[in-house]
Amino acid sequence: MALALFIIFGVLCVAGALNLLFQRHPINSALSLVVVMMALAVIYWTLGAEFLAAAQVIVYSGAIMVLFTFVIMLLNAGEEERTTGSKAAYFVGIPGVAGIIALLTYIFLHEKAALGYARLGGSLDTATSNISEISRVLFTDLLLPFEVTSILILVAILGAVVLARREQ
Amino acid sequence: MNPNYLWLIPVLPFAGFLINGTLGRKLARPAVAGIALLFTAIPALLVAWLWSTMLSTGALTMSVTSRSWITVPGFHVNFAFAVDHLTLIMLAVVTGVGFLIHIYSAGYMAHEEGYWRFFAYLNLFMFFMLVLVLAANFLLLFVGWEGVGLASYLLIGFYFTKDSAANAGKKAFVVNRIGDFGFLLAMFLIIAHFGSLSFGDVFAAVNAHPAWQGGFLTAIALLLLVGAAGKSAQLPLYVWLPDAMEGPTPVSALIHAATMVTAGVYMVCRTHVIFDRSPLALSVVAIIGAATAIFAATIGMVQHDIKRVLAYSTVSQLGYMFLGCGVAAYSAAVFHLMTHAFFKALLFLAAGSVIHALSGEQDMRLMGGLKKRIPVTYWTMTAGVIAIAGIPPLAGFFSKDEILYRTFAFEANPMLGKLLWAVGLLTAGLTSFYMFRLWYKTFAGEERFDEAHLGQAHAVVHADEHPAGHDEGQDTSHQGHHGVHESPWIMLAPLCILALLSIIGGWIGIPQALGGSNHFEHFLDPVFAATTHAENAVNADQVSHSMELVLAAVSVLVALIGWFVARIFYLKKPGTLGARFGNSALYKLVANKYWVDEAYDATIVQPTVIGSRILLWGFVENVLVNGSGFVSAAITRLFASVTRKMQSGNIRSYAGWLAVGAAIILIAMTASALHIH
Amino acid sequence: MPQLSDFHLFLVITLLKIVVVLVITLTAVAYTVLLERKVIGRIQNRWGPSRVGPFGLLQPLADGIKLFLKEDLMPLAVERPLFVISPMIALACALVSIAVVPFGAVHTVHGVDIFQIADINIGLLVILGITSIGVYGIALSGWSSNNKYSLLGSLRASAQVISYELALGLSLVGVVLRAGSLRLRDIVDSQSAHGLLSWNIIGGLQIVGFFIYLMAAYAETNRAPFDLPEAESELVAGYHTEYSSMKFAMFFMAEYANMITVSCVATLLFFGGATSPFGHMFDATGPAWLSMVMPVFWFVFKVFCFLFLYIWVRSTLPRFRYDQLMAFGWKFLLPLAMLNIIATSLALAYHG
Amino acid sequence: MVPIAYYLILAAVLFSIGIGSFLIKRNIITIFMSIELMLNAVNLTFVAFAHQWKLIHGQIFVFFVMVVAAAEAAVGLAIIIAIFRTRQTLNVDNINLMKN
Repeated sequence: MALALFIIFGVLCVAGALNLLFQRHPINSALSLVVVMMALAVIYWTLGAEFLAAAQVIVYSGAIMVLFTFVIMLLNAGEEERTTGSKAAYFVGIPGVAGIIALLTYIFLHEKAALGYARLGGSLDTATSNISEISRVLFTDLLLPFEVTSILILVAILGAVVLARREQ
Repeated sequence: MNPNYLWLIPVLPFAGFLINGTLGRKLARPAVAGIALLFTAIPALLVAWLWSTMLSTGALTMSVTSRSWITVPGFHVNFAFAVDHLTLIMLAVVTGVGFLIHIYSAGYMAHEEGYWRFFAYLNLFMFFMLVLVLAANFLLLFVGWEGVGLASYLLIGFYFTKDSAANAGKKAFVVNRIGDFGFLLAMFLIIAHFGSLSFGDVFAAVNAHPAWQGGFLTAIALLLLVGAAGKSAQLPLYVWLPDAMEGPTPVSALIHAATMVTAGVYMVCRTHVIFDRSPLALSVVAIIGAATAIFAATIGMVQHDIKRVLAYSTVSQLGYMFLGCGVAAYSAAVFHLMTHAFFKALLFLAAGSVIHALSGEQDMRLMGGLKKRIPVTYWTMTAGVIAIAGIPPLAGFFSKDEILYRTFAFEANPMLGKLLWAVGLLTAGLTSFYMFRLWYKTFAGEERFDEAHLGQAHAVVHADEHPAGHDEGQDTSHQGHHGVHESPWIMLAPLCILALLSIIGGWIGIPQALGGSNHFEHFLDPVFAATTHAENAVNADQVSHSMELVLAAVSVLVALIGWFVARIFYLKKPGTLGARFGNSALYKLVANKYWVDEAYDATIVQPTVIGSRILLWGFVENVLVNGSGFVSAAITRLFASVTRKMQSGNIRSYAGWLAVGAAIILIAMTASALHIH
Repeated sequence: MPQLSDFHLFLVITLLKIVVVLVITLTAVAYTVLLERKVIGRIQNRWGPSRVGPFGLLQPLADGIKLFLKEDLMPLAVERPLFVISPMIALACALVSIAVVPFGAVHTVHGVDIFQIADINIGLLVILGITSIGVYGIALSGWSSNNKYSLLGSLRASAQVISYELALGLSLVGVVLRAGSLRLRDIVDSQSAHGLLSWNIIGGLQIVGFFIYLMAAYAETNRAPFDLPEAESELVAGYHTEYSSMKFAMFFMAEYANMITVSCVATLLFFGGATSPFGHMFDATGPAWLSMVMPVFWFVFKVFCFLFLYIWVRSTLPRFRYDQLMAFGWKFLLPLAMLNIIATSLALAYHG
Repeated sequence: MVPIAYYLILAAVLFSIGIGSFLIKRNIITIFMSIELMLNAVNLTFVAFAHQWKLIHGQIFVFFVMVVAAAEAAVGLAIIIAIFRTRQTLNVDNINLMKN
C-alpha cells in the first residue's frame, strides 16, 4: 500500500519535473511544477508530515505558484526560442546530471539498510496531529528564528512593492 | 563615611560633565554654572565627611575594591580606590581649591562663548584628578593621569580658534606623552618584577625585601621620575607649562598651578617606598628639582606677561617640591604642595582679576598704579605675593623653609645637600624679587595703560560689556568702552578665601624650632613613617633647633633682600635695571628663556620633521606602501585578465560553474565516505 | 459479507459514500439554482420559473438537458489543453472539499463513519488548501481563452481570491484556537455542549470572525457583491466568456458547489455543525433512527439558511468597485482579523 | 514499508532535473521555477530524514524553507517584472548587461 502510494506519486513527481523541463511554454512548466508539488504533498503525508503537506499545498501550490502563473499571464510570456548556448547546455548538462543521479542512487542504495524504512502515517504522529508538536518547538525553542523570518517576509513584501512599482 | 561610597566622589563631577556636555548647549548660563558647582560642591562635602570619619575612627587607611578590571594568568588589576592621609590632603586641596575656582569661573567666564563647554571640561578634569588621587593601583592612577592630560589639552585649547592656543594645547599633549612613555615603561617593569600594579602589593613586596637596593628599583624610580617630570613641568620637559597660559586664567589656576601639575609630586610621594631604596634616583630628583627651581626663577625675572611670570614661578615652586622629595622630606614637599596650591591659585585668580579689570590686557608694561582702582584684588594679591616670597608668618615661609632646612640637613649626601640648599636659597631670593617686581609693576607707579582703548586689542577674549554695577572705573570712553573696574564679588569671594588660606595655611606646620608642633608632618607620619622616622626624625633631633632657627632667619633675610632689590628697581628708580642690563648677553639669554624652545626645535622637532619627510614619506610611503599597492594591483590585473574570461555575464554559465563546483564537492565527499567504509 | 477483508469493506463503503454525497451535492447544486431564481424572482416581485413541472421544480432538469445538448464551441485561438482542463479543475476543487465535511453525528457501519467521507486530522487545512487550488481553474480559463475580457476577468479573480484568502484563513484562527484542533469533528464537538449558547458565533464570541469569514467567503466564491470577475456590464461574462455547453455548465456548477461548501464550513465552524441548537435537550426522546437523522437535518437546515442568505445578499447589494474591493480586503478585513486573533488569544490566555 | 533510500533517490532525481532545467531553460521565469523545484527536492530529503531520526526539527526546517521561498518568490518575481519593463525580454541570453 505504502509502496504503491510512493510509486504512484513518485512517478507523478518525476513526470511533472520532466514535463517542466521539456515544455517550452512557461505556463505549462508552471502547471507541471504544481503537479510536482501536489504529489510531494502526498509523499510528505505518507512520511507523517501532514502539516507540511497542507502547508505545501497552501503555500507552494496555492500562493507561490499562483503568483508565478499570475506573472506569466501579466507579462504574456511566450514560448522560448532556442539559442546556441542552450545546445551546449544539453550536451554537457544532461550527461553530467545523469552521472550525478547515478552516483547518488548508487550511494543511497548502498546505504539502504542503514537508512531504514518509512512507516505509513509516520512515527512522529500523536493521537491528533503533529501540528501541536511543531508549534511547541517553533514557539519555544525557535521563537527567535520565527520572528526573524517574519521580519524577513515583511522586508520582502516592501522590497517587492518597491521593485515592481512603476516609476512615477 | 562608608568606603563603599568613595566612588561617588569622582563620579559626581563626571555626572556634571555628562549633563553639561550633552545638554549644556541648550541650558541657560546660570543653570550650567549651577550644575557644575553642585557636582563639585558635593564631592567637597563628601571629602569633609570622609576626613571627619577617618579622624574620628582613627582609621589610617580605607579602601574599596569594586570589581576586577583586567585578569590574565599571573596578573590582575582591580578597580580599586584607597584613601590614606596623603590622599586626604590631596582630596581636600583638589575639591576645595577646585570648588573655589569653579565659583570664580562662573564670574570670570560669564561673557565667553562656550560657557557650557568650559564647565563640562572643568568637571571632567575634576573627575580624572579625583580618580588619580583615589587610585589604589598604578593603572587606575595612569587613567586619571591621562585623563587630566586630556582635560588640560581641551582647556588650554579652549579658545581653539586662536592658533597660539591650539598649538599650546598640542605642545602640552606631545610633551606630556614623553613623560607618559616613561610612566608606562615603569609600569611594565613593575609588572615584570612584582606581577601586580596594586600599590599595596608592590610596596609590601619592597618592604619585605630589605636587600633590594638600587638595581631595578632605580630603573623604575627613574622612569617614574620621567613621568612625573613631564606632568609636573620639570627640566627638561617644562616647556609646555608656560605656553599652557593660553588657556583661560581659572584653568591656569586650577590645572596648571594648584592641582594637575602637582600630580607628579604626588606620584613621587605615593611611590616613595621605591624611591627610598634608590639613593641615586633620589639624588636625581633633588638635582632636577633644584635646577628647575633656579632655572625657571631666572626666566621668571624677565618676563613681561603677568601670567607667564606666574607660570615660571609655578615651575620654580614645583622644583622646590621635587627638591623636597629628593631629600626624602616628603611631608615637607606635600606641605609645600598644599600651601602652593593656596597662594598660587590665589595669585593666578588675582592676576585674572587684574586682566579682567583691564579687559584682557596681560602685559605688565601696560599696567601700573592699579592699587587704588582695584583694591580688593590688590590686597588679596599682596597676601599671595608675601606668601610665595617666604616672609613669615604667611604660608609659603613655613613650607619652603621646611624644605630648605631638610635639604641642608640631608644626611645621605651632606655635600649635595649643602649645595642644593644654596641653590634653593638663591632661588628663594629670586622668587621674592620677581614676585615683588610683578607686584610693583602691576599695582604701583604710574598708570601705563590707555584707558580709552582698553579692550580693543583683546576684543576676541574679553569683548562683552560688563554689568554696570561692577564698573568702578570712570567711563571716559566716548564709544562706550569700559574702563578699569573691580571684578564682581563672585570672583572676589574666592580670592578672599584663598588669601585667608595663604596667610594661615602654613600655621598647621610650624616646626618645633619655632615653637610649633608640626601637626602637618605628624598627620602624614602614617604614610611616610618608614622614611621620616628611620632617618630624618633622628636627624631632626641631631641638628639643633638653633641651627634651624638660623637657617630660617637666613632665608627670611634673603627674601627681604629680594624685596628691597625689587623695590629699588621697580618703585624708586624704574627703568634703571633695563638700561643697565637691557642689552647684555646675559639678559638676552634669560629673556629668550635660554633658547630652550629653539634648541628643542633644532635638535628634536626639525630632525623629526625632516626625517619623516625623507624616510617615512619619501621611502616608506611612496616606495614601500604605494609600491606594494602597485605591485599587488598589477598581479591582480594579470590574473584577472585570465580569469575574467570565465565571467561571461551569462547567468546560465554562472549556474553551470556553480553546478560543476557542487558536483566536485559531492564527488569528493562520496569518495571520502566510501573510502571510510 | 464475510468474504470481504476489512480493507475491501472500507474501500467499498467509502466509494459508496462518495457516490451518494456526489449525487446529493450535484442535485443540491441544481436546486440551489432553482432556489436562487425563485427567491430573486419573488424579491423582484415576479414569479420566477414556474412552467416546468409543479412550481417549476423540473426546471433544473430542463436546464441540464439544454446545456448537454448545446454545441460545444472550441474557438480557434484558444490554448486547447488548458482550455479544456480548467473547468474540470474548477468543478473538481469545488466538489472535493465536501469530502472532509462531517454532516451528521458519528455513526459507524462496519467501523466506517457513514456521515463523513474522510475524517482527517487537518480537515480545515485541507479545505483551505483545496480552495487555494481552485484559483487555477479561473486563472487558466481566462488566460487560455485568448480573449481580453476573459483575461481581465481571470486576473481580477485571481487577485481577488488570493487577497481574500488571507482574511478568510485568519478569520478561522479564532475558532481553531478555541477548539485546539484542526479536525472538523473536534471543532464541532467543541460547540456541542449547550446547543445554541456554545456555538462559536455566540458562546465563543467569534461574531467578528464570522463576519470576516462571511465577507471573505462571498469574495472567494465570486458572488455578489464581489462578483467583479464576471461583471456582465464590464467584462461580458468574465473568464467564462468563451465557454459554452457542458464546459460552461461546469463553471456554473462549480460556483454553486463552492457556495454550498462555504456554507458547510460556516455551519461547521460557527454554528455548531450537525448539532442541535437545543443542545442535548431532546436526546433521550424519540426512536434510535431519529437521533441519527436529526443531526443531518439540522446540518442541512443551517446550510440552507446560508444559501438563502447568499441569494438574499445578491439581490440586495450593488457591486463593489475594484479598488474598493481591494481596499476593503487589505485595509479593513485583514487588520480586523488580526485584532480578532489577538483578542481571542488574550481571552483564552486569561481564562486559562 | 518503503526504504528511506527511495525517498532520497526521488529527491536526488528531482534535484538533478532542477539543475538540468536551470541550465537548459532560457526563460527567466522557468529558471526561477526550477529553483523552486530544487528547493522542493531538498525539502523532501528533510522530511525523509526527519522521519528517519524521529525528530520534528527536520519538518520545522522545511517550514522555514517554505517561508523563505515565499519571500524569495515575491522579490524574485518583482525583479523579473522590473527587468521585463526595462529590457522587454525574459530570455536570459539577452539579459547580459554584466558582460564586459
